[in-house]
Amino acid sequence: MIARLGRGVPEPAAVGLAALVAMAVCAAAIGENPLGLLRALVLGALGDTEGLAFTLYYATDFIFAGLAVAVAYRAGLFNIGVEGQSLVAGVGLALAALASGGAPSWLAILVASLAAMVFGAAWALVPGWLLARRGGHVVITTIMFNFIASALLSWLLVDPMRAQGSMQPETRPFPPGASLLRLDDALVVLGLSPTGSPLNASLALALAAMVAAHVFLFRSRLGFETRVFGASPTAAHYAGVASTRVILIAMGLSGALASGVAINELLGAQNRLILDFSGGAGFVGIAVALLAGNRPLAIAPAALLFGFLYQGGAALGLDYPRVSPQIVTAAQGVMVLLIGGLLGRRR
Amino acid sequence: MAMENILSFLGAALRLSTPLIYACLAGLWSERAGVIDVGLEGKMLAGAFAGAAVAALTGDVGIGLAAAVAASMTLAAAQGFVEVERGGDQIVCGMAVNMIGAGVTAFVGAALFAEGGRTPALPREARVLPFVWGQDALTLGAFGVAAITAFILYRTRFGLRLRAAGENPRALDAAGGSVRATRHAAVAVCGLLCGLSGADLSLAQAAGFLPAMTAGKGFIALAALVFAKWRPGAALATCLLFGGLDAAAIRMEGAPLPFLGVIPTQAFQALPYLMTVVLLAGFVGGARPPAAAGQPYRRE
Amino acid sequence: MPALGAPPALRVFGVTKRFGAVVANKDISLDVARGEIHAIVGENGAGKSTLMSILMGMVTPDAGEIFVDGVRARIRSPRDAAALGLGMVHQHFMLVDTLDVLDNVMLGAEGGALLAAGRKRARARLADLSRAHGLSVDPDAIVGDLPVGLRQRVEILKALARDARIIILDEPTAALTPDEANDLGLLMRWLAADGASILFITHKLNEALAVADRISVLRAGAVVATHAAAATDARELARAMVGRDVDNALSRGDGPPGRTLLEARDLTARGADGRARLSGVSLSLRAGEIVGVAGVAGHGQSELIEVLAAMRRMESGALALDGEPVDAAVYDPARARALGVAHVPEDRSRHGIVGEFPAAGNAILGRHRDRALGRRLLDPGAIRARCADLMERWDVRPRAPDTPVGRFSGGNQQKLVFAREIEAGPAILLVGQPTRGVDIGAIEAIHRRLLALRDAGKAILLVSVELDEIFALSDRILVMHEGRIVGERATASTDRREIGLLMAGVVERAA
Amino acid sequence: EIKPAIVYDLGGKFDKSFNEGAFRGGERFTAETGVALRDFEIQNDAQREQALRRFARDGASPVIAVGFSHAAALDKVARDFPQTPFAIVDMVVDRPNVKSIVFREHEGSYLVGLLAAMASKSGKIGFVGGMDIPLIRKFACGYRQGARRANPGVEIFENMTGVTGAAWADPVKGGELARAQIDRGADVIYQAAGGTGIGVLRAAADAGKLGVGTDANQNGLFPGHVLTSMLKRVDNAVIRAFSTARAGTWTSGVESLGLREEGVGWALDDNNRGLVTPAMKDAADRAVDAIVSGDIVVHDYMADSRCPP
Ligand SMILES: Nc1ncnc2c1ncn2[C@@H]1O[C@H](COP(=O)(O)OP(=O)(O)OP(=O)(O)O)[C@@H](O)[C@H]1O
Ligand SMILES: Nc1ncnc2c1ncn2[C@@H]1O[C@H](COP(=O)(O)OP(=O)(O)OP(=O)(O)O)[C@@H](O)[C@H]1O
Ligand SMILES: [Mg+2]
Ligand SMILES: [Mg+2]
Repeated sequence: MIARLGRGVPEPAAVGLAALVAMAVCAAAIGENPLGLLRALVLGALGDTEGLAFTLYYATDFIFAGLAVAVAYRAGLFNIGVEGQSLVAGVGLALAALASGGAPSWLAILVASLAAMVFGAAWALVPGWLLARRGGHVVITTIMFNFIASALLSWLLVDPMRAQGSMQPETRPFPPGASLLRLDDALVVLGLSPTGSPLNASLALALAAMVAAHVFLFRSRLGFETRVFGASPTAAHYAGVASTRVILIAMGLSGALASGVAINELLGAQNRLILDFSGGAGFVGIAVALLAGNRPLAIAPAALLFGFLYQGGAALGLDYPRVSPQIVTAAQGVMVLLIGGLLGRRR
Repeated sequence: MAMENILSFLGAALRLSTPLIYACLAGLWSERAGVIDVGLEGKMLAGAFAGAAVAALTGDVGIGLAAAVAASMTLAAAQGFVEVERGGDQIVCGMAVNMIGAGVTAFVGAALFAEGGRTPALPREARVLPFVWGQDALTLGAFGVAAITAFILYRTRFGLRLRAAGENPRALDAAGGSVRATRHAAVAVCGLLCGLSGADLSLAQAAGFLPAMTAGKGFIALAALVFAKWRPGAALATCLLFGGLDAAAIRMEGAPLPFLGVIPTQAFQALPYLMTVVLLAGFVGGARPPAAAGQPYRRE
Repeated sequence: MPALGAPPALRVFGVTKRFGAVVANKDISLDVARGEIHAIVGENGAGKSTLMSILMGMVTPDAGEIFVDGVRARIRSPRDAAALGLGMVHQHFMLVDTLDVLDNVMLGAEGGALLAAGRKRARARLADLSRAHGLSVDPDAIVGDLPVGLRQRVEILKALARDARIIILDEPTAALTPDEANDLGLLMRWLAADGASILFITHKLNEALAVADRISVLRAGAVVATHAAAATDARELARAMVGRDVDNALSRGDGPPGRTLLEARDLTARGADGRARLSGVSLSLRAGEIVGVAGVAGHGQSELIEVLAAMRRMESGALALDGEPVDAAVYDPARARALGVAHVPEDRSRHGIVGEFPAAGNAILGRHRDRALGRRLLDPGAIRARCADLMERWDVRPRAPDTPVGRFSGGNQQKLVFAREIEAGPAILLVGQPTRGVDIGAIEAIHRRLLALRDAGKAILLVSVELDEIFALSDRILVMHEGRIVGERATASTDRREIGLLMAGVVERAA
Repeated sequence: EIKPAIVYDLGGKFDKSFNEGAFRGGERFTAETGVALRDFEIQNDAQREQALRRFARDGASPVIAVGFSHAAALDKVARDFPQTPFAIVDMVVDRPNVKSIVFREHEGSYLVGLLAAMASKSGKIGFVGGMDIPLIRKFACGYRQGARRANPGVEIFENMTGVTGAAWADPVKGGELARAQIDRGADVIYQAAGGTGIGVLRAAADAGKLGVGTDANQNGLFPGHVLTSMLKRVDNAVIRAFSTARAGTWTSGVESLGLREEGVGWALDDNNRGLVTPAMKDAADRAVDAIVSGDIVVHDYMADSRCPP
C-alpha cells in the first residue's frame, strides 16, 4: 500500500510527522511541554478503545469525503462542494428517516441512505450541469453551493423542519428503527464494555465505497472514460467519450459519496438532523484525497491520519486546557500546504 | 423610508462593505497576476487576530494595524512561496491558508489571552474610530485603495506586467519581465489588503477578535470578484451592493415586505452566492477569469 | 556577407546543452555577420529551438560562450538578450491576447513606471515602422482579434520597436500562406539591408535557399555543415540533415481502386472560433486508394478530417459510409469507429494520446469498448497483452506497456497511435499530418505501412502540409483553399507548381 | 472528596455568557475549597456525549452540563451511570440522578425593562437577542412587561441576530442592529446575545446611548454607558451544586432560580450608580418585592409560547 503511494506523493506518515512537528513547535511556543503534548495526542487518539473508536468514527467521515473529492478529481473536476453536498444529503436522509416510522429497520435505513445519496448527488449535479452546459467553473460554483446549502439547511431547520418546541434548530429524533448498528450496541450484546463512541456500521460502508470507487475508476469502462477525460478532455473527445455524461456521472458519484458523511453523522450518531453536522469534513476530504494522490485505496490510511489528528486534538483539551484544539486545524493547514507544495500541479 | 433611515442604511452598507472591498481587491491583485486565491479568508483572520491582539497588548491602534498587515503578509509570503516558487496547486494552497489562519489565530489567541481564542475588548484608543458620517478611516481608505488599484493596474508598468502575468506569463517572460517578481509582488499586495480587511473587522467594526469572525466574508469577496469580472471599479460597486444587501437584511429581518411577506434571512445570506453562480453559468453574460489564473509558471 | 575585419554581429562558440540524457546542443559554433540572413535547418529535435532559447536567455547552456559584436555576452534572461539587441519572433506567438497591439509592443520595454508617456512614444514608433517597412497594424486593436498573419506582424514589430539588431525567427512561415511567406522574405531582406542580422529557422529548404545568405545544418544537436546559399542545393542540405541520401523511392501496387467506401456531399462546418471553415466540400474515397489533401495550414483541412471522424459537427451536408447514409445527429467518434472509420489525429499530443497514462491505457484509447478487453469490467491483463502485441507488430520502443506514453519519443508515440488505429481493422483510415514531429526512420516506416494498407484495399484520406509526403503517397490529390476544394488532380498528371498555385487560391490559371 | 467536572457548550467557557458564568462559579468554588475541578469545551456535537461519559467513567462527581443542547446526550449518559450525580443548566432532563437548573430570566428581564423604560428620554427602547429561540424570547417578553409597567406608551424595538449558533458570536451584526434601533430613536438597548451583545453595548456606548448587559455584570465594559445588567447567577448555581454535593446534601429534580432564590437580579455598582436615579432604584426594589411576594406575576413566554402585548 505504502509503495503504491509513491511517485513523489509524500506518504501519510511523513506528512503526519511534519504536522506533529508543527504542533510541537506551536506548543513549545506557548510554553507547554511539546513531548507531553504529543504523548497526550497519541494516547488520546490511540491509547484506549474509546480513543481508537472515535478516531475511526472521524475517519469514516473523511473516507467518504476523500473519495468524493478523489472521484471528481479523476474526472478533472475540483469538487470543493463536498461539504454542501453532505449537508443537503442530510436533508434527504432526514426527510426519509422521519417518514419511516413503523417501517422495519432495514427498510428505514435503506430508504434513508438512498435518499441521502440522491439528494447529495443532485446537489453536486447542479454545478456539474452548469459546467457541462454553461461552462460555469466548478471550483467557484461548488464553493458557492456550500454556502447556499448551509443557508438552505439553516432555513429548513429554523422553519419548516424544526421540532415543535425545540430550543435548537434541529428536527425531532428519527424513529428508533432509523439508526445504524453501533459498535457499542454490539459490544454490549456480547457482554463487553462499550467504547462510548458513536462508531457505527458506516465504517464498513465507507470501506466498501472505497473498493467500489477503485473498481469503478480502474476497472470499469466508464471509469476509464472518466480518467481519460480528467487527464485530457481533448483526447477524451477523440476517444468518443461524451463529456457531459462523464461530468454528470463523476459529479453525481461524488455527491453520492459525500452523502456518506450524512449517513455516518445522522443515521449513525445523531439520529436527528442538526445544523452543520458535517463539521468541515468536506474540506478535510480535499486534504485526504490529495494526500492519497486521489487513489481510492490510499484514502483509508490518509483518512485515518486525519481522524487521528481530530480525536487526538479533542483529547488534548482534557489534559491541556490552555492548548486550543484548533492547534489541529493549524497543523492540518501546514500539512496541506506541504502537500500542495510538494505535489505541484498534477494536471 | 424616512431620510434619516436612508442615511443610516447607507452608513451601515458602507461599513459592512468595507472588509469586502479590501478582500475583493486583494483577490483582484492576486488573480489578475495569475494566482487564484481561495485563501483570502485565512489571511483576513490572521490580520484580524494580529491587529486586535497587538492593539490589545499595546493599546495603540497604529501598531495594531501594522501587525494586522504584517501577519497577513507573512501568510501571503508563505503561500506565494509554495505557489510561485514550487508551482504548488493554488487552490490547495488557498485552502491550506484558510486552515492555518483559522487554527493559528484560535490557538495563539487561546494561549495569549485565555479567553477561548478571543482577544479582550479593545478600549477606544486601540480602535479605528468613526470620525465623519459615522465612517472611519478604513472605510474611506477602501475607496482610495480601489482607485489606486485601478490606476496601478491600467496606468503603470507594473500593472501592465501584472495583467500580462495573469493572461500569458510566457509572453511576459519572453518580453523580459519577471513573472516571479510580478506574482510575488501581487501576492504581497493581496496579503496587505487582506490584512486591512481583517483589521477593519476586529479594530473598526467589532473592537476585538473572535475565532472565525470573518464568517465567510473571504468567499463573498471571491464571489464579488467573479461578479465584477476581475475589474477594480466593478469590484468596488459589487462589494457595495453586497454590503447593501447585508445592511438590508439586518434592517428587514422579520419585517414583512409588500407582496413578498417575510423573507428568510438565509435568502439574503445566500443571494451573493446565487448571483455569482448565475453569472458564472453565463446566464448574465459570461465572466472570464484571467487566462493563466491557477497555472503555475515554469520556464520550458 | 561577413565584412572583413569587423567582428560578427553574433558569435556562438562551443554551446552545449543537455536535457537529461538528450544532448540538445552539442558544441555548437556559429557566426552571423552584420546584415546577414543566416538560415538554420535540421530535423525535428535537432536542437534549433534550444539554441535560440539559449540566445534569448530562456535556457541556460551547460557550456559555451556567446559574443555580440565581438564582446562576450552573459545572457541570463530575455531582459539581458533584449539589452544586447537580440529580438525573437517565436513560433508560438508570445502575445497577450487580451491586450491591444500597443501594450503588447511595449510589454517589457515600457520606458518608465507610468504607461502614458511610453504609449505615446510606442505609438509614434509604430507609425514610423509602418511607414518604413509597410508593416501597418492598428495599434489599438486587441491582439486576440487579429488573424495569424497580423499577429506575427505584431511579433516582428515588438522586436523592431526595441531596436533589435539581431532578429531570430523560429519557423515563421509555418502558419503563413505562400504570399505572406513571400512578403516576409522581402521584409527580412529589407531589414538585413538596413544592417540587421537575421537568424532564420525553417524546415523548408527552398525557402532557406531563396532568402538566406548562408545556411547551417544541425543534426543531433551539432552543426554538421554551413554553406553559402548560392553554393549549395536542397539535395546537399537534405543529405547533411539526415546523414545519408534521402531515398524517397516507395513501391506501391497498381491494382485499380475498388468500390466507394466514403462519400461526402456539400459538407459545411465552423471552426472553434465560430468562423466558417468548410463550405460545400464534396469528396469520395474508394477502397485501395490514398487521397491526399493539400493546402496551406488553416484552410479547412483539419476541419475536414475532424468532420469525417465525427469530432466536429457538420452543419449541413451528407455523409455515406460504404453506401449507407450516416445520420449526422448521432454521428460521434465512438460511432465512427464502430462504422469502421479509424482516425490518426493531426494533433497527437492533444487528441491521440494521454501523456500521463501508461502505454497500455493509450493502446485502448477509443477502443476501450471492445469486449475482448473484458466482458463487464476491463481486464488489466488483456489490456497489457493488447499493448504488447501492438508494440511488437509496430516496433514501438521501448516495449514497456506500463511506462507513461509521454516519455516515449514522438515517433514511437505516433507508431503506437497508428498501431492502435490500424490493427483494429478499419475499412477507412483518416490520417492527419502523419509524420509531424517524427524522425526520419519512423517516417519511412509509416509511409511503407500506409502504402501496404492501400494495397490491402483500405481507403485512406491523407491530410498533410508536406507536399512531398502528399506526392509520395497519394493516388489523387485534393487541394483546399479557404474551406473549399479548389482542385482535384491525379498525382501522375500534376506537379508541385500546379498544386502550389491551387493552394494559393489561384484557381483556373492552372487548369 | 468530590471530583467535580463541567462540560461547556459550543460557545466555550469565555462566551461572556452562561458558559462563562459556570466557569467563574467553578473557579470560585476551587478558590474557596481547594477542590480541583476538571472541565471541557466541546468542539462538535459528537463530543457532548463523549465528554460526559468520559468524566462519568473517570469517577467525576458531580458532572455539570452547561446549556440546553446537552439534554439528549445527558439523558443517555445519566441512564448508563445511574450512580453519578449530574446537573444540567437551562434545561430539564427527567432522570433520577439529574438536577435540572433553570432560571426565571423573565423576572430579571422584567426589572431591567422597568429601568430601561424609566431611563429612556425618547420613550423608545430596544432589545437585541442572539439566536431566535424560545429562551431568548423569554428574555424579550419579560423585558417588555417591565417596560410597559413603567411606561405603558413605551415603544420597543426587538431584533434577533440570527437563527443559528453563529448568532451568539457576531458582534458586527449586533452593533449594526443596535445602530439601526438607535437610528429609529431608541436610547436604551438590552442585549441577550452572548458575544454578539458586546457589539450591541459598544454601539450604544459609541452613540452616547445606554446598553443593558446580560448574564454577568457587564456594567464595567463601557462604564457610564451600561445602564445595568440582568444578572443570571449561573456561577452561584454551580457553586451551590458543588457545595451540596460536597456536604452530602445533593438533590436531584428541577431547581428553578428566580428573584426569590437570588438566581437572577440586576446589577448596581460604581459604574452605573450615576445612571440609576433614586426613583428608578426605588421602583426596581419595589418590583423585586412584589415579584418575590407574588403580587406581580411575570408571564413566562416558554409556558405558552406567547407574550402579552
Ligand atoms: N520537456 C520536453 N521533454 C521532452 N521532449 C520535449 C520537451 N519539450 C519539447 N520536447 C520535444 O522537442 C521537440 C521540439 O519541441 P519544441 O517545443 O521545440 O517544438 P517547437 O519548435 O516549439 O514546435 P514544432 O514541433 O511544431 O516545430 C518535440 O519533438 C517535442 O516533443
Ligand atoms: N525542456 C526540455 N526538456 C527536455 N528535453 C528537451 C527540452 N527541450 C528540448 N528538448 C529536447 O532537446 C532536443 C532538441 O529540441 P529542440 O526543440 O531544440 O529541437 P528543434 O530542432 O527545435 O526541433 P523542431 O524542428 O521540432 O522544432 C529534442 O530531443 C528535445 O526532445
Ligand atoms: Mg523547434
Ligand atoms: Mg519546431
